[in-house]
Amino acid sequence: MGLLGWVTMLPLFGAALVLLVPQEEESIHRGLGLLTAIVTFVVSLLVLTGFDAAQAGFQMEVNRSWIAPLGIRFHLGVDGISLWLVLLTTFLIPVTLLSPQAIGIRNIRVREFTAAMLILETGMIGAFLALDLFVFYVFWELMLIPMYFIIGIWGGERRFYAAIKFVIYTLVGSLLMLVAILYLYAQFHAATGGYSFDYAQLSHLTLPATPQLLCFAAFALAFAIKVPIFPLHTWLPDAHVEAPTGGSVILAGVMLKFGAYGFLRFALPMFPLAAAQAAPLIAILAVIGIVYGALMAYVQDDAKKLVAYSSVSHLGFVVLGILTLNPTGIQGAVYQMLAHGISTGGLFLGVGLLYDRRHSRKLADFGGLWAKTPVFAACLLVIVLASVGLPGLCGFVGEFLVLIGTFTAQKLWAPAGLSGYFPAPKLMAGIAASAVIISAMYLLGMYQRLMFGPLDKPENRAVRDIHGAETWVFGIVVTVAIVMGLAPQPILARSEKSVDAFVASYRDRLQEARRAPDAPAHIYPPLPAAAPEAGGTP
Amino acid sequence: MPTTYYIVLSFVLFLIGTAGVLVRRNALIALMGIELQLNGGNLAMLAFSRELGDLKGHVFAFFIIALAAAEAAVGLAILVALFRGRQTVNLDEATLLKR
Amino acid sequence: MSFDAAQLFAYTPMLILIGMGCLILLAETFAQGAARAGLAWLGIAGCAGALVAIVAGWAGAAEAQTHFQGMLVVDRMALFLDGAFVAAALLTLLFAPPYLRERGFEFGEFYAMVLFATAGMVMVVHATHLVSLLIGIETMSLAAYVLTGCWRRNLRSAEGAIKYFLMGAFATGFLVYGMALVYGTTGGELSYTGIASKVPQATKSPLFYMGEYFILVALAFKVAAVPFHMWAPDAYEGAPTPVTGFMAAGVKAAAFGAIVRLLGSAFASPLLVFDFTGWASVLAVLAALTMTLGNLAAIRQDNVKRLLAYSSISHAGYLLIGVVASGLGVASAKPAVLFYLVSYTFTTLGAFGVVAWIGNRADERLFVDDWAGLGTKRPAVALAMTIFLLSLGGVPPTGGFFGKFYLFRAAMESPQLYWLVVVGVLNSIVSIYYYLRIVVAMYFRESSRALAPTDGTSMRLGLLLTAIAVVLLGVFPGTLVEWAGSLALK
Amino acid sequence: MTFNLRLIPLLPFLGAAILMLFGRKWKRDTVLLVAAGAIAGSCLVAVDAFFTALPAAASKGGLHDVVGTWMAAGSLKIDLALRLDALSGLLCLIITFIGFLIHIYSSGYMEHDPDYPRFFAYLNLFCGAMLVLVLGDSLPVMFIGWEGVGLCSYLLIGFWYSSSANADAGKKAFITNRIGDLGFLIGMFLLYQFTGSLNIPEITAAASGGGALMQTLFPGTIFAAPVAFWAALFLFIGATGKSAQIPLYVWLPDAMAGPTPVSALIHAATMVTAGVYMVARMHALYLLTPGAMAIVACVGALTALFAAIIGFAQNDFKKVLAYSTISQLGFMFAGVGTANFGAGVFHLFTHAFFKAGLFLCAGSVMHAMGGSGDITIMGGLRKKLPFTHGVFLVCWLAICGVPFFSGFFSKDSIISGAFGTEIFGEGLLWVGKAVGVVLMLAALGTAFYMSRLYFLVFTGSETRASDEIKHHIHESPGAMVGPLVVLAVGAALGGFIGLPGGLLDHPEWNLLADRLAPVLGPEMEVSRSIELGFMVASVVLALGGIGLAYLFYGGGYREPSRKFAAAAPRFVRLVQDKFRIDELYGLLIIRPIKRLAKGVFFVVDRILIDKILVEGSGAIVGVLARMARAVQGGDVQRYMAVFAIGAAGIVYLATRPSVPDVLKVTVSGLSVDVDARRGSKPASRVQDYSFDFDDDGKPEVTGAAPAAHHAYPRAGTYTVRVQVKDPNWGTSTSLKQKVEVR
Repeated sequence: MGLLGWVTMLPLFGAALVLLVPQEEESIHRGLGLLTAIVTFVVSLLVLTGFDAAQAGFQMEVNRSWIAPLGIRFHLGVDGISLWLVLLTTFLIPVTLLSPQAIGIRNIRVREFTAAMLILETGMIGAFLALDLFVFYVFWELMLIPMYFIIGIWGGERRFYAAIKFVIYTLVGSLLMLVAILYLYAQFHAATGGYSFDYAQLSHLTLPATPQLLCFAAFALAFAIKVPIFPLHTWLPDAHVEAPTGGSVILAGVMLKFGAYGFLRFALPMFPLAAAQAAPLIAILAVIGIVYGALMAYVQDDAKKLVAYSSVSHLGFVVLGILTLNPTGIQGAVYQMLAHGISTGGLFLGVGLLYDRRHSRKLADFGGLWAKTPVFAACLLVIVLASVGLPGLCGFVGEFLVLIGTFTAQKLWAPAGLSGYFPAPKLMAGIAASAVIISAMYLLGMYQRLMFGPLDKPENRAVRDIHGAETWVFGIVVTVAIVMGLAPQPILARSEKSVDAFVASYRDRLQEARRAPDAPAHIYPPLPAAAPEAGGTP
Repeated sequence: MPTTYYIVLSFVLFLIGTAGVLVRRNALIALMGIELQLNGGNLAMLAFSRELGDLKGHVFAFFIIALAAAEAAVGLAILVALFRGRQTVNLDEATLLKR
Repeated sequence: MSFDAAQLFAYTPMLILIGMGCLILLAETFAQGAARAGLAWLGIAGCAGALVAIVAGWAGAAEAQTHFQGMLVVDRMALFLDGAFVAAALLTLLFAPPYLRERGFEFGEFYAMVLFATAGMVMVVHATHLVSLLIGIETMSLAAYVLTGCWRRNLRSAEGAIKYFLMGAFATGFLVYGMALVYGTTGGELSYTGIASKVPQATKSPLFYMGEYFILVALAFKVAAVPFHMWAPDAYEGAPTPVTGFMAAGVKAAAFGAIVRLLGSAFASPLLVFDFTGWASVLAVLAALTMTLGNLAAIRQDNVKRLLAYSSISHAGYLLIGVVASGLGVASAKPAVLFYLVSYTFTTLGAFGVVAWIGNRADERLFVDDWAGLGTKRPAVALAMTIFLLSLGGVPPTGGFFGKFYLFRAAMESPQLYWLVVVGVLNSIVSIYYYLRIVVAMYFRESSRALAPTDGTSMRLGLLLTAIAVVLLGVFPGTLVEWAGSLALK
Repeated sequence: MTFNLRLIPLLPFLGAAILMLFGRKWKRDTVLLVAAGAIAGSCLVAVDAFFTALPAAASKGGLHDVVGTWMAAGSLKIDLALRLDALSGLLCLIITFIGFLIHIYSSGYMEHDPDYPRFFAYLNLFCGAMLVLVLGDSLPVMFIGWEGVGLCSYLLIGFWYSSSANADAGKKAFITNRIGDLGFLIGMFLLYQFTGSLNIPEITAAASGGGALMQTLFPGTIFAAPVAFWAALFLFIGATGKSAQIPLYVWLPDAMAGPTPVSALIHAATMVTAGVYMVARMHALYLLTPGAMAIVACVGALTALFAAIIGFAQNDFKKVLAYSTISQLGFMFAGVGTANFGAGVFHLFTHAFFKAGLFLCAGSVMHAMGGSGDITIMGGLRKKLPFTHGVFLVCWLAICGVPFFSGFFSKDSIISGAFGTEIFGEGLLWVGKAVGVVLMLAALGTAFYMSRLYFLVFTGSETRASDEIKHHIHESPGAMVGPLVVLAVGAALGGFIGLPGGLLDHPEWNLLADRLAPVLGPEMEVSRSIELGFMVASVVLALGGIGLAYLFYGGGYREPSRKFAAAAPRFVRLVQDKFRIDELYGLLIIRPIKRLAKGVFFVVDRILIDKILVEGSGAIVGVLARMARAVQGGDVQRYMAVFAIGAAGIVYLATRPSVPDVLKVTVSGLSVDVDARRGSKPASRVQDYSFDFDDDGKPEVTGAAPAAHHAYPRAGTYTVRVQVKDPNWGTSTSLKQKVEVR
């Protein structure tokens, strides 16, 4: 199955095992789930150690026939971008499972919850690693179901609404993406005579301008909803708020990244011309999202909703960074994805812990908790500051690189004849950078209302500081946040080659597409020597 | 007489049958309408068969007759069951299942 | 012209089904009380035998062989669908006995009728002649009418049966009249190949078109395509639940088999397919209407059985996309339709199986609210139902997803159908919404009401088999695709 | 030259980490040992670096220490590197030395605080961050410290978290700082874009070359200016935030909510001077752009005067000192803004001592007064707090600029530098003089309000407080007094490191300028007459200010002060309310933002997207669904009617005449090709076509082909008529089109 196959499938096997244990044995479910997640993490570390940073392309590929008649192959591979996202996933899942608050206050059906989380993990890892569009789509949808259940079963008051909103929103995008995938498949056949869903092959297909724009729109819609880009974001506050802590952590920590990852892996490289046309619009929306999300977070009085809106803002940076289409911005975007996973994951864990203790998320119900929970307060402070983007913590690096990338976007692109590609880069960077102010306003405001001020509410007197497994959870998150802030280079170094290659090939393909925008669908650049594998069924 | 007349007649039969099924409330009469439809088909089949000098049409007509009989048998049985439950075979009263 | 009895060997499955049906009718007169349960097992044995015969005949059917002066054909498409029908019958026979016993109408005729209906379906897909088509359709339909109404004491059953019967007979009128017109305008042709050879001259007459579309309308009725669908919700709701599943799966599949074969041979001429008046355009519009209306009507439906009935209408719409694509010359459309039919058969039978399982004689529990808390009380059944619903909604990794994927993939090869695929995809989203309503009830809500399901070992077995089949079809569809595809290569 | 510079910030960081992790369970002495030990160690390393290693390396860019690559992405590469030259070394010494003193002082001041370890952890963290700020070799590394000190300031202001006011003040400080940081970031981006580096030496080198940074940015707009101007301006915005200049000064007075040692260390001696340090550090950039320099100088001067005026009417001990700090920082900016970098840094140095001393005195006084800082209830403390009084006296004289105390030298060099500067070219010549005049007024004001403070607190015969408080007044413990005395010595004698040597024909006596020369360039040459003149003038101003204050407040509130307050009550009130700038900001910026955000949240998110778009489309589907179900009425005969209508409709659709409706005409020369089509596609059904190319009723071409070709005999305009007959139904259609052949 290959190392990647194991990383992908281990959680699924673990989930099956968990489901086989009788309902009553909750500690076994927890233990088994955690064990599986940790083993998966260890295996993913093997992927990391085996990863060759000097190589730009995909590594450790697993490529087995799956549905031969349609030319569908179980094709996985890792490059410098997906590597870290997989590690983020395999890291966050055990941390979440370790957290006693993961299930939230409806602490029922531990078995199903654990299994759902593990199935979710398989879906996420698989989607990050998939190099076959069919496989990608299957894993992409596979994520949806467990998350739907996690929100719907263990969620809060309005969980039905949130769960169905989440599913419908996501499906609207992803099903149209499916249509585009099928279109590509048919066009690939028309251009080469072969049948393939393989990313490596389909990404060489250059479509004429109009279909390219339509396909890009379909892909971009799916990813924009996932990110989410303003104004497609309204599912997010609902889903995040209603989801149990574990769900929110994974939703914000990992699942939102699929939107950005999708842009980077699929939407941009496969439709270079359309992407270049649409980029100004998306970039503007991203900037609006940054400021908008931050402003919305500023006026929330529900801690979880605040954090949810902060995600809209932070993910805006990711999209903006990707659209700079220069290595600095994209590296920043990748890093921001990871950092956001850690910091927002930590924030949700923190808010979840408070909700568990107090059964309230209203900021007005808290105050002065520092006196009661000094250790937790300190941990949360680090996480909050990481989210604010304080230099030296993980949040800064990504934001900084993205902003620099944005600020200098035009200059780097001018030689390629792409001047004017990015609208008013300095203005955009400036507006985006204003989020550093607003994020401090809302996050410190939240922190203050939780931790500072008089301890005047009697319920808060009984709140207990973190202990046991909670200490580990927060200790780990805080440590990672600090280490990632001080030493980002090991991470950046491993994604560097892939990002550089991405930018170079994007430039190349864009020039080709610009040369003859209306040329019929053709293959550019030429496929590698091995001919496309034809499926059995025409 | 030209075959066309027979075809027109068969179509008229078919239409009368259709109208009967559609407008009569009594299920038995609706059943008769259906028989008329089938017979319209029969007539057309026979007319064509005769014009073409081809026997297949005649054979087909026999099949249709048999089929009509089978349908009548099943249909009447169902009607009986319906009547037992409701004491009526009026179709517009059988609206338990809707929406 | 001679009757060659050896030709009958090619139709062993059908003969086994009919023979076993007769045997059950005979045995029925002797069986009393508990022994009646054995009748179902006779039927199951018959189905198993038929399955064996189908498998045995598979290799020899690589090339199509016609028999009885072109009345019937044996080819892989037919055998493939035969397998689906027999599997549907078998599962129905697993679901039915506990259901019938609980409701007090366990008669041997029921099982015999299931087998006869199956035999009719087999005939429908083997037919290459209008006469054999008519006979097959009627055999199947008459048995289906009876099955719908067989719960005689139940008013809904009788009402469903009379509606189904009247409309079915009405459609038969159209069918027969259409056949007569085709017969006349083609100069006396009744076999598919004969009709096809006379199309250019026949199109001189508008009566030919009328005949063609009367036949299509009658078949569209059988698959419950809009606007000929109106019997379906009522009949499906009225029929005993295992029958509903059988009808939704088997009858629909058989009619689709007939449509595919008829359109693929008798009416395959480009003169009839293309252009804005060709059946490709007409069926494309029907497909869009069918999907949309079926899904829309299901959204606000609280009765699970009726909801599934509407959903089955919408699935006919998806399948029509494949039929149209096939007509437009997409080679992979036919296997896609076939695959979809198989996965749909299992899914829908499983779903109705759970509906049959959950109620009892006093309390059918047909409403969505009645399903609350099933996820806690019976996690296994709830899981199975979830799998079926996800499959119906087209969510991976289920057969329903792959079927839809395969179908849309085929349709995407024809630029004229892009719009239809988009409509289909949008419809899928709508459909997920109402399928998930049931999931919501099962898992997200709790209920203190006690659960007294019909249950029964054979039912459980049936649910297990269908659930496994649906998942396998989603995860490893390759083999079945190859089987389905092997008939398209010709 | 490399040196283990990383030890300097690392030691305090380690101290902070250890205290945070384990400090809670330790005894106070252990905590103090770790905290003070860390900073003392850091101080020793800094001393070693500055005095032993630096002289050899001073001309080669100072000491350098690369820890590793911090981040590299694309063409951007940032090393985690530190550099110690005379400028940063001086700051290091100030930070570690005063930091150490304040640690000692705090051990007494915070003695009874339950959060003792946390306090010292923060202090250590602050020192570490501040050291990173000054030592950072590149702007981003500097930015780590820059934001780090902001964070510590936030934490320490809100140290007594259970009071909302403290927490608010902390947040305000952080957010105001962040506004500045936005400017700092943009400044960095500009520099990166046009120099390709964020490394300070490289930027300095690029600035010395000038070229790239002198390109015009935003040409053709009203914003057209050289890159250097914008970069310098944005960096300066960062400085106004950190160093509490107009318009971002508002946080500093509120920051006095923190423990007094914090005010002394962070909000007087070190952090707030970071902006000045940064401008000095980037002097090469600022020298390129007189415009930006003028802005710096003007903002500095205005702040100096403005804050001094507010200082007149404040009644809180620490608030007065806070405004004084703002004012003094204004002096420093005026210094660096007039290219008199050495003087600015010199004032930074002296200010660190006397202001730290003043704050610690404030702490001591408040300690004695039971925590109250209200100067209206003080008075006559001279005798009760003799040590504190002595130290305050020295520092007071220093800040007023009384000759030979430290402030005298530094302030004087700024003022005379402002008059003597030659940096401003055409059109900006007035700046130096104007700045100088404003600064002199500010110096007068400084002398006045500081004297007011002194007289009201220490002179007079009796304390105006309640008896209970009076009873408790006592001198502070040794741990607090010791550092005070050291600071007083610094405040008194610190000025001598920057003697105006040129005036005495011994330039080498100006140790500071001598040391800083390799970094900041040679000291500014100011003509002897100007320098002497302003020295005399400033002495007069200082003494005048003191005298005026004595007149008003000597020994308590005197008649003139009451008279003045009665004469212009509204003005006094306005000054007391700090010109209501906070309220203005609230009205103009904060409240509108909040309202806007709330409004947008409801209008866009709740209503527009969720209600109208999401639920609206859901509602449409819902209505359609109801309609779809309504059709299913239960009457089987209606069903059959629908069936029949559907069947009839399909038959009609399928058999209706299929005729072309468009003619596609292609003309080439005299011949035409006509193609009859339906929509854009040819009809596939069999039709009979007759083409009449000249519309004379006699078709030229007939047949089943939908296209025909015809050649006209001569040019002209013809009408083409095509008759299409459907053999199924016998219907016919005719299409016609005009054709022009040439």
